[in-house]
Amino acid sequence: MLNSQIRRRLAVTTALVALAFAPMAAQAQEPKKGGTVHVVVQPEPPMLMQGLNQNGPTNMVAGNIYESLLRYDEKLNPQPSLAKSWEISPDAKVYTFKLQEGVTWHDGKPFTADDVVFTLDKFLREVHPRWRPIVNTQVEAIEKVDDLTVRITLKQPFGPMIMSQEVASAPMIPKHIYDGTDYRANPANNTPIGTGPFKLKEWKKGSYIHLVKNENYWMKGKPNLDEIYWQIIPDAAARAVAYETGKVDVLTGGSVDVYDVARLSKLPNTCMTTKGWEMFAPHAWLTPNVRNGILGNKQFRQGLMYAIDREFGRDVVWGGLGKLPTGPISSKTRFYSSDVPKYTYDPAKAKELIKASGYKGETIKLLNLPYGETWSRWSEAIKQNLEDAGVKVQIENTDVPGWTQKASNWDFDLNFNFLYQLGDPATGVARSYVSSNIAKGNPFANVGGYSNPEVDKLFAEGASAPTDALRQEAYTKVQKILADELPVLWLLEMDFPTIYRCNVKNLVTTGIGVDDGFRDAWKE
Amino acid sequence: MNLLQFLSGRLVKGVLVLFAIALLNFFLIRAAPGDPAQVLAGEAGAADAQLLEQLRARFGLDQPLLTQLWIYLKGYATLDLGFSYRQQRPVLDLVLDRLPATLLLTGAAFIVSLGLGVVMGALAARRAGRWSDSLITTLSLVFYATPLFWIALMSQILFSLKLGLVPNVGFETIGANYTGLARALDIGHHLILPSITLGLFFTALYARMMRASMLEVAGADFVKTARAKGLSPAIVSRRHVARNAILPVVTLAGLQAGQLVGGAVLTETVFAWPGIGRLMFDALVQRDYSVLLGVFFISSAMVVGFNILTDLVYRLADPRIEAAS
Amino acid sequence: MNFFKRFARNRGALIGLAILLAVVAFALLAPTLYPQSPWRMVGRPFMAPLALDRFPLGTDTLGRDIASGMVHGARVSLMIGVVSTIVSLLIGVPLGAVAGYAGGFVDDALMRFTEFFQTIPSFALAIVMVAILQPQLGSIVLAIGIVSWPPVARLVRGEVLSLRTREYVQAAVTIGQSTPRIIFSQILPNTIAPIIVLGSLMIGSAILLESSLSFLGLGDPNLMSWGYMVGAGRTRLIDAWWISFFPGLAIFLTVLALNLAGEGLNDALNPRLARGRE
Amino acid sequence: MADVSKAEPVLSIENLTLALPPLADRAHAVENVSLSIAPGETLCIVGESGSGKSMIAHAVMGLLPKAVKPKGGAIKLAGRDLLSLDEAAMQDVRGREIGMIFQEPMTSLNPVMRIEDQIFETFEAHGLLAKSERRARTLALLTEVGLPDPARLAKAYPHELSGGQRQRVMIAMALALEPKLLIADEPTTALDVTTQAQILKLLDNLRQKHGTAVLFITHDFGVVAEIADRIAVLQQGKLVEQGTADQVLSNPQHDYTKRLLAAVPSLIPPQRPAIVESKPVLSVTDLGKVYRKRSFFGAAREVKAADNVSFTLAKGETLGLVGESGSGKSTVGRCCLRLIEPDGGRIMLGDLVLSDLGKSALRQHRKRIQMIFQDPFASLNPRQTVGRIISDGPVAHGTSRKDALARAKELLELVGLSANAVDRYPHEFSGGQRQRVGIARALALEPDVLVADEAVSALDVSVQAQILTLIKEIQQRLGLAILFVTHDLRVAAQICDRIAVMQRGRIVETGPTAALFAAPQHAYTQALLAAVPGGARFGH
Repeated sequence: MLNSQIRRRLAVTTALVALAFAPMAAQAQEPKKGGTVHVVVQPEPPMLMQGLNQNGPTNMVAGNIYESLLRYDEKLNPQPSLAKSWEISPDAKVYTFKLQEGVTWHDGKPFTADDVVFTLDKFLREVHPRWRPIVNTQVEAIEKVDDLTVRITLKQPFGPMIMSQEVASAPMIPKHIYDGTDYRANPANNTPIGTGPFKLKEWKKGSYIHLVKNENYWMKGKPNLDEIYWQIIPDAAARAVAYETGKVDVLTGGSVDVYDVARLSKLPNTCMTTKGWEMFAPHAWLTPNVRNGILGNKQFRQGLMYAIDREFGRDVVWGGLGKLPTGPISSKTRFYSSDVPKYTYDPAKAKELIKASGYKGETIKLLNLPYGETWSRWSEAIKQNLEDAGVKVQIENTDVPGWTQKASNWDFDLNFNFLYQLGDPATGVARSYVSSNIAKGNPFANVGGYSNPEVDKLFAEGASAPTDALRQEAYTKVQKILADELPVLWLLEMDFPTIYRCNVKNLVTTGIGVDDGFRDAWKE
Repeated sequence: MNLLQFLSGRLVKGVLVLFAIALLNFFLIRAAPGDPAQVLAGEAGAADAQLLEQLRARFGLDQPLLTQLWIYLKGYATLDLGFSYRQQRPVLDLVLDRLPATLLLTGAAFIVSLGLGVVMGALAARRAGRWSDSLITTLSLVFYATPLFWIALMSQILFSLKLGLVPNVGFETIGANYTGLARALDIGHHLILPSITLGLFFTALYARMMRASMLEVAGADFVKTARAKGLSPAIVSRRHVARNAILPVVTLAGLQAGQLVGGAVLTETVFAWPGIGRLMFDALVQRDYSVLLGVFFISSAMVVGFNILTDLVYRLADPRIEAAS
Repeated sequence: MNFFKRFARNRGALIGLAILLAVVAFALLAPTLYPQSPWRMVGRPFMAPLALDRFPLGTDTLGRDIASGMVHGARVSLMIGVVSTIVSLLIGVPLGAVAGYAGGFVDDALMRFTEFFQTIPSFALAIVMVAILQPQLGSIVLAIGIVSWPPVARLVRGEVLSLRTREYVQAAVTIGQSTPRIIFSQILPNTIAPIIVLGSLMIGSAILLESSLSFLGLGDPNLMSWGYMVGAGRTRLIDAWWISFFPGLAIFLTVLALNLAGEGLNDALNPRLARGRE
Repeated sequence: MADVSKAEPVLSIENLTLALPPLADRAHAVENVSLSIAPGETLCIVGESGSGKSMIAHAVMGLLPKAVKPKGGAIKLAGRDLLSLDEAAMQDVRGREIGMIFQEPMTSLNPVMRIEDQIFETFEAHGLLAKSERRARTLALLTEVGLPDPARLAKAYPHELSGGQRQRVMIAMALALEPKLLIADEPTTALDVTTQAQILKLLDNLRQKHGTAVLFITHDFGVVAEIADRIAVLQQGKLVEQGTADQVLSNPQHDYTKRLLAAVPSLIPPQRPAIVESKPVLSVTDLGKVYRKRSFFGAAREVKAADNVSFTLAKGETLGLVGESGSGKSTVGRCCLRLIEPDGGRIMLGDLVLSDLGKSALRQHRKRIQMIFQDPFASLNPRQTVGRIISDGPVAHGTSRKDALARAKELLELVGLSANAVDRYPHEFSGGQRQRVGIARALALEPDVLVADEAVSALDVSVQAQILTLIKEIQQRLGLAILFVTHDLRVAAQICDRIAVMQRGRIVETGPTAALFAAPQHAYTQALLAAVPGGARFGH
């Protein structure tokens, strides 16, 4: 019964997906060929070999060079990319991907199922921290069926599997270059070879990365643009000025100070969008270290939540961008539930709760996230909020490695953080709350130390339940519990607006946004 | 002592200084919290213990400290400044890539500030007590007291954004594909703002120094001799006063070379100038030890080299040195 | 009394002293003038100066009163300037004195050491140190002190070296005074004047250095300093110029005042050196 | 001496008054001074420091410091009033019509220019001679002033020349355009006696050859006697006496002139009581000290400042250590106190081997040998009171401050100052008074031996005489042994019982003063004695 239902739904999906390009291509205007687009990238990516590095800037540039099996639209529905179509078996354990025909690597070698198997079974299993847990715990086998068909067999149903083939999570790596080598020391890492619409022409360190059109791209007629320059400008204000003076055409999310967003988006011929972040749906919060005295007290944590003026944070610190979250799951992604206890800014109530919790004036160390000015401002505002409620706070500033070390070794009282939801609560959300993920050494694990068997159980159910309805049920429950217990203090569903010249079209077409590459973009 | 002895003496001293700098930097950076593996893992947005271990083994971070130091020093002796796993390139390549930009920037700033400073200081001294002296003295005080980054930002906004006279950031117009003279002009155009901003503080410094030095030399006996010969004031002040007064300024300028590299960190960051100052700051933020150490080393070597150069200039300009040393 | 007369003859020095006194007065009166924390969000963000009488200098990105930040910042900037200068004096003076007095190998070794510190790009070293020790008041002061001492050591050494051969110091040797006593009673008192002058200039440099560090995000997050304010406001320079303008101006004026006063002190303390002013 | 007939004067200064700035110690640097110089004549202006003699020279040259302004009178050069000329006209006068030589040969030449370039300039400034001629003329000039190898010297830089050679270059430069008047401002004061004698001789020869008038500024009557046709004596800016050399030197009219002349020490040693033979208080044996210029590579340069120096000093005796600069006399003096550590040899204070003592033992025994320094301005700590300066010594050796201060008062009176000077600071005293304080400091420790290092060289003659008398008195009273280091043979003649002559680190001759002056044995001693200026008039 169930199986047939799924099959039918999938069949429909596949059909819809196959048609997906038609409406896109038929959009108001016919794309124009040619042209150069200048985009800022910040900071300079350490490397462009996306299999080995998934830093934000790496993804942003490498998304044009590498491709994965699937893309995801703004509603997070899977779309074909290197996989032309796919099928999921009725027991939700076997995934079969049909590959595009006539795809070649940038060096001219054909792209085949061998590459896919090598990538998913060997390369990424060894080096990719996001794919590794999935492939090690959920996957039974990855096999080549024929040159253009790959089959993945799961040990048990795993809902997020279909969401895991995004380009940063599973970029296809050329087997003929990497098989049998020391991946990280392979000299080819400097000259990345992918199947994507653009190729690396030149990387002038500290200055720019120059990508040019892949003439042999498998999708006929794409890409539209001739070249892309990724400009490296380290100072946020200088980036804003560079846009104003016409030196760059696109300011990617987070590349300018939030205060500049409003000003810049009012400039003539300037468009702004917050789309393209649905897959990642960054969720910002404060992690209380529940091991540390008073922070283990639920009442105290609730007091903190009432003390923080989250609206001020959004409106003043983040320039009005984003939405106040209600719980662990972003309202932009799937399985969100609004049926949870809510917190509003209420200093009086905060004082009351904090007093009742038995707080005796100990100093709370607030570890700031070293990702720029805005986060510092937010720390300062929250510090002031908490002090107004009678809590003594001391801000600690550090650099990225310092933060990583302190966060991953649990050396903090309150820690700022923001995590990607990765399209599915099982991969992007559960990791911060389940007790099995309390481990030192990873700043994105459950660093606060919250542990609740009930929550563990519900997250496990959510991951492996065979239907979305069942999954939703588990997730609704867990959201309710967490919003009451506050293992973390959710502050903001963040928006990272992309600012660009209006004559750059089709810039953001998927739920991954600019990171999915400029395949469809064109310039008027 | 002849030139060769002098040079070899200075070189040996320079090498010792560099050795000490290498040693200091190595231990300084090792004392920092966090290691490169954690940074890489942190920025990847996900990390597990296995990844961290893989990375640490790659970086040789699992070796004892002394072994790491020994490997590091051995490498330096052969100009192998290590390998940046973060950028997947040898450090020397990275630094050499960026070095020309920094040399251009600091060189231009140095020449501009020294030239301008000497001329301003000399003018002020010749007109000591008059309004032009007051103007120059006041101006140099103002430059001296203004924060470098502040000037950088202000001039960026005024000259680039409001007046549109010069580009605000970068080394050249990207994508313009200029060649030859056009390219040189384009780079020169980009160079104006950063080099002047960086040079302003030093202009002030040299102007003040030159003025004081001129006034001091003006009281020297040989100046009286020159005037007693019936030389015109202009010749006295150019040939006798300025030529002697400039010597301590050159010495100071040589000593200031290190500060110039330091100032380049700020300037290059604000103006997105692709030089080693920025490479250094980026490397620091990213805890790319090998690059940071490499840049430290190269910039110190630059300063040492520069000091030798100014000593050499000084030697040529002042015949007394040979006898004294 | 002669001292003040000579000092007052330099008009710039008087102006500098006046500015300095004003800054010090603001710093001392900060808790009276603005009893609330300068971090407190008290108004709408981005209010221009004089838009409301309550905020003569406007408000910043979070709606904090800039005037309050300025007076509280004066305390911090002055404190960091003075304390770090004291730190560098504490390193530089003994080192220079020992090098200058001992001469020979000790002098050589200590001067190589000093030269070594001068060769390292000092601002870069300050960045490294603050980053390694984490940006806190202590580490900032220490870093500034550590990169600023070489000129002190060189000055003191030079002075001591020339004083050491002075006949009154030789006389002290011949009458059998002990070395520490000679250094402390015969030599150091005579180096005080140039040290005071240098010190006043160094406070200015220290304030500049601190503001540069803050600009790069390496300031103490719990202290309202001018450098922090400039850094925090720089991204809004175009449409909310006042946020970084006023603190920037304050840094500039204070450093300028210290330099002017320093020159005046120089004239007053070393009358023979104050030439070229006739 | 030149024929000083009634020719038209080259220079005549009429009622010249120069005003000093408002806060100076007197209103006028020079007041109502009238002088004139005939062609070929040498006029010496004599006076002690601060008398205003240099100001006159600078006024003639138009090179007065900005703060000093001519207030009245005229300076006429061949009838033309120089004070009324503008800067451009004055510029033309300088070098062409008046040449000038300064006191300090070490600093009077531009250190970064070649000698020939500096001479060329003189022609260039006045647009004289073609380029090729300039070179020939330069060489001729350098030859004329008696420089060896002029072709090579012309290419040299000033630091490669000795002091005497530099002063010759200065003279060549001043005479390059054959000016009518040569102004020499203390041109030999910084030179050793033998060099001084040569330069004076050169100047006189040139004057005779070219008929140049010379305005010679000096404080040294010996030099005056050597070179002057006429003499003008200046006291506190006022001209007190003027006349021919003979008149002034043999028959001075003004008290001040008389006093000055009387203060010039004679070269004839006075009769001195014989020293009672006793065990020496200080004996130095085979003292050696070598200065090495260190260099990173290559051979180090060595200068032997003391080479096998031996001498003894008895109680109550004064031994003069005499020599020119660089002879090592000061080094030897300081080695005796171990202010400079000798390389070898033995220094004994009575039975105590001073040269073997360790650091702390040395400090204990330092009080037995004390020193009087040369520079009265540098030898007292400007930040300590006189009382403190004198009492520090005894305090360092365990006396209480109170007792030491009481003793300091007695000592001040002993050296001719009032006891209440203890509370005052050194800058409140004159040079001579400070030197007295310095002597009191040395005496405070009741030493056996005093080393006086050029103790009177920095003082004006009149003060010099007083201090010498004081030292003699104290020696007699306390029975001190004194090692008197000096370059001035006149002073040595007056105060020393025995003299040791040093040359390049070695003692070349020793003997009782009278015997040594009467019949010098060593060629160097002979040369030294012959070079003392004014020897003919003051002394023999």
